[in-house]
Amino acid sequence: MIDKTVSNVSLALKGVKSNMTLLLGGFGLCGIPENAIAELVRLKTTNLSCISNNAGVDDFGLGLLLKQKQIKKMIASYVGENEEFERQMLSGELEVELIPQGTLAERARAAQAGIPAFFTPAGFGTEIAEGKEGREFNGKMHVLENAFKADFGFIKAWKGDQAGNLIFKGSARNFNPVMCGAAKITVAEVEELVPAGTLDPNEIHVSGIFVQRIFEGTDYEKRIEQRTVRPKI
Amino acid sequence: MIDKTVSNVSLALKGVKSNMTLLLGGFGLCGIPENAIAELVRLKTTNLSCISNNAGVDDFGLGLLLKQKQIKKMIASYVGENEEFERQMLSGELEVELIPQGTLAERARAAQAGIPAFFTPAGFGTEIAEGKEGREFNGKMHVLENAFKADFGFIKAWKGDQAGNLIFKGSARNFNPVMCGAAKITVAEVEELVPAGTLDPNEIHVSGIFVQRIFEGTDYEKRIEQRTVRPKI
Amino acid sequence: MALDKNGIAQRIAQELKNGYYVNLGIGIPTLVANFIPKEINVEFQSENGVLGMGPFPFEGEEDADLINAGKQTITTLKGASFFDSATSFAMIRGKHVNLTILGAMEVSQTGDIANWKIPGKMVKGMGGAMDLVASAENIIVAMMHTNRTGISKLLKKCSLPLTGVNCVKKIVSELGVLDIGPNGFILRETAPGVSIEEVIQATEGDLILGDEVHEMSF
Amino acid sequence: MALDKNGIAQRIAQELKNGYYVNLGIGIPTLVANFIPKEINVEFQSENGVLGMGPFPFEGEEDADLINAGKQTITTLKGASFFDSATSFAMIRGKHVNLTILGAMEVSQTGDIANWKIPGKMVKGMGGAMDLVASAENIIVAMMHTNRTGISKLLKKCSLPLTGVNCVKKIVSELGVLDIGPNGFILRETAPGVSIEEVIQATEGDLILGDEVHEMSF
Repeated sequence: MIDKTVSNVSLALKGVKSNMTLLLGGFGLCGIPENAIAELVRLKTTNLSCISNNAGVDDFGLGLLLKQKQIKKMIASYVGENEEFERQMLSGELEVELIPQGTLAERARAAQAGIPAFFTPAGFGTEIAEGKEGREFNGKMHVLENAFKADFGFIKAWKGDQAGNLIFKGSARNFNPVMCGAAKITVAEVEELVPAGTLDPNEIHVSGIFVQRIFEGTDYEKRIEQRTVRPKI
Repeated sequence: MIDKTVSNVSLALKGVKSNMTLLLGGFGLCGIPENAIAELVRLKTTNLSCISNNAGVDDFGLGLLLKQKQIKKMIASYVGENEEFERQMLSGELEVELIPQGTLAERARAAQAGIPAFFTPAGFGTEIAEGKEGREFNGKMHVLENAFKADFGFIKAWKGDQAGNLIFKGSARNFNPVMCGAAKITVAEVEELVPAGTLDPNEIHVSGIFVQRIFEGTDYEKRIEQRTVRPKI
Repeated sequence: MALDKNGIAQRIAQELKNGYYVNLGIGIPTLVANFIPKEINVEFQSENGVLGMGPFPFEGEEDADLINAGKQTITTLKGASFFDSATSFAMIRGKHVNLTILGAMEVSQTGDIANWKIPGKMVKGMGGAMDLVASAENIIVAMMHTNRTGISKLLKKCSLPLTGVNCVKKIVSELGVLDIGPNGFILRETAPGVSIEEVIQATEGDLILGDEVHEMSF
Repeated sequence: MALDKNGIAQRIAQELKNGYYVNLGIGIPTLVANFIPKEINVEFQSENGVLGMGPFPFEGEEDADLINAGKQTITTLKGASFFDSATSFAMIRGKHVNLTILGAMEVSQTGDIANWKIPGKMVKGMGGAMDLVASAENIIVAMMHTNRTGISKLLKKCSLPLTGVNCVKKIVSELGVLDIGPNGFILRETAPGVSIEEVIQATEGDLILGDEVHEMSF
């Protein structure tokens, strides 16, 4: 067994520098790498390019990095719910590249899987396809999209073991598995870290081979963006 | 819940006709859809194009279809261990297209995922790449490969539920998950069929949306090709 | 009288067929789930990685790890499954999701849709909409026929940046049901109490009357 | 004296580094697993969907659902995981597997390898070999230097259909260890009792002597 554990978030983020490109898992505030983001805030690394489906809210998630102006460029599919983001974008301080959510997922998966480029129908005929190769397959136009390239990937899982194997919970899975192994170094933080051999090999969502460092995170807030309920009847 | 259950293998294969293209899961004899193959033998459909990593052995797996000369074309990555196959291939009775195993898996996954084509480094500079587009990415040459197109996909899983959700066991998983949803109709046979709600949504390997028909198979032989053991000490 | 949001949702619910996997966009489309006929089995897919979505949780039972694409807390039903985002869009791109219902700012008579960006003003992003509209066999748009100042949103040509081209099949607005035909919008149904003339007035694009334009029935 | 198969495997095992994920081909490469130094942690990947492969099972404990890429019954070690074939080749193509060890019928001095087809005679297929050689950063070939009639298999140019081009980095044969250099094979080590002259004789391709050619040590 190849041991991937590091003892704390500071060791987990060793080597993170300004001007790097980061991949960050999560959808909205669900399944985001809270500990890694908190450490990035402490490190004050700047000029970061962040690839993540969303950009957090004003006071949580990637919003914390935006507030400190650590992000130079945001690559995302949806960036609503964040006033500071909107301000920085409209003022031109923040570079923003919006890409279709499925293309975002597939470009990460392509990076993980050694597929340098693939065709997708998403965005053909829109400004997203400008400057990209278009090609017809089965009577339908498609756009050629490239795999992401990133320095670090920050992943949040539910359980993990020493070997870096990961299991996710509910919809907190989202972009996390596809971003594992898509950057040069993948750092996974988990709610519960267990010894190798504890997890059923059949139930593992992501194999440890895609993870370089793993640690047990602390103080998860797991904030809910839209608390919607129905009355008990 | 959308119920995908059919009561037997005969209903599961309704609509299978001669000249069709089939995707079949399994690696060697591990995780092959034994019941579907047995039914194909009974149906005596001919001129089939079969996409499967291997072609079985002389008296089991796809070898049973070869014996009855039901297969016109075999698309596989490795076809050793089968004398009848070799005879039919060398005599020209059987058309054979050999493709790299990873490309086979990815072409199935592409079909499942609505990706019509992708670039892979596998096979560049070899006869496999002849007539295919080559392109350089990151200083390395790649080959453009297309998604498979198939009429039926035959899948074997360990457990499944009414909704078509599947769980595989050990290395019997192999090509089965990536072939789900890659053909017009995906037929899953399982060792144990349980009511919807029985399987943990977090532990499902393939969502029922990729499966059109599911049934509980019978009389699994699960033959071992190479029984390798070590002495108890 | 023009339909309200629930009315639009209720009319769209009639388009659902047994065995459909359905992706509901944010806003009016979400309300469609409340009007599914009992005799019909459908499953709702949420592109953040849930199939078999159920209603909102009972108060106190919210789970931060279980939300829909609108970031709302949800529940799951029997037969549900969770998966990653690449698999989710495999379902969408691979046409395994049968029907997509989403909102729009503008739709053109050739089926183009714009719903993700107002240059210089609102740029929230397309989320999964571009994948959904580029892939779905069957797309129904739930939208208001005109904006607040009465200007039509059913146009000859969209003025806003596009989300997808030639993809919308059907529109349900507060005024009626329209299909996209080869020569423009085709009016199929009018909302209760809305005249054909009112729909014509509210539609900037070419509008053709269907063979038997009739009032919606619920 | 030339090495036997176990000797080749033992020498290759010295190339393994702590933390390596390794894919072992069928034949001699499989034997490498028997010679891993105790102080080193490596994990074996089998392209049919197993990471963390262990030794063969004890008699009576074979499981038909647990085999390796050679279709042999196996076991798994702590920290193992199972996955589908697309994920397996994501590991390979994505360069997550650090080292590939495989057999060859021919290798050229530019690193081309042929190991899947003898036209008109043997056509078993490439299995995962084409993906492995096209992707791996580090490829070691375990092979016999010559065929049974003494004809060299280390060539200027392969005569058989290729499996991959410019990909082999290192060869361990019964006669020695050779790297692929810009101008041909580079002899690094000789097998115990084998002379440099013998290696030169057995190599059809251009052979350059490394800086310090020495005998292998075990």
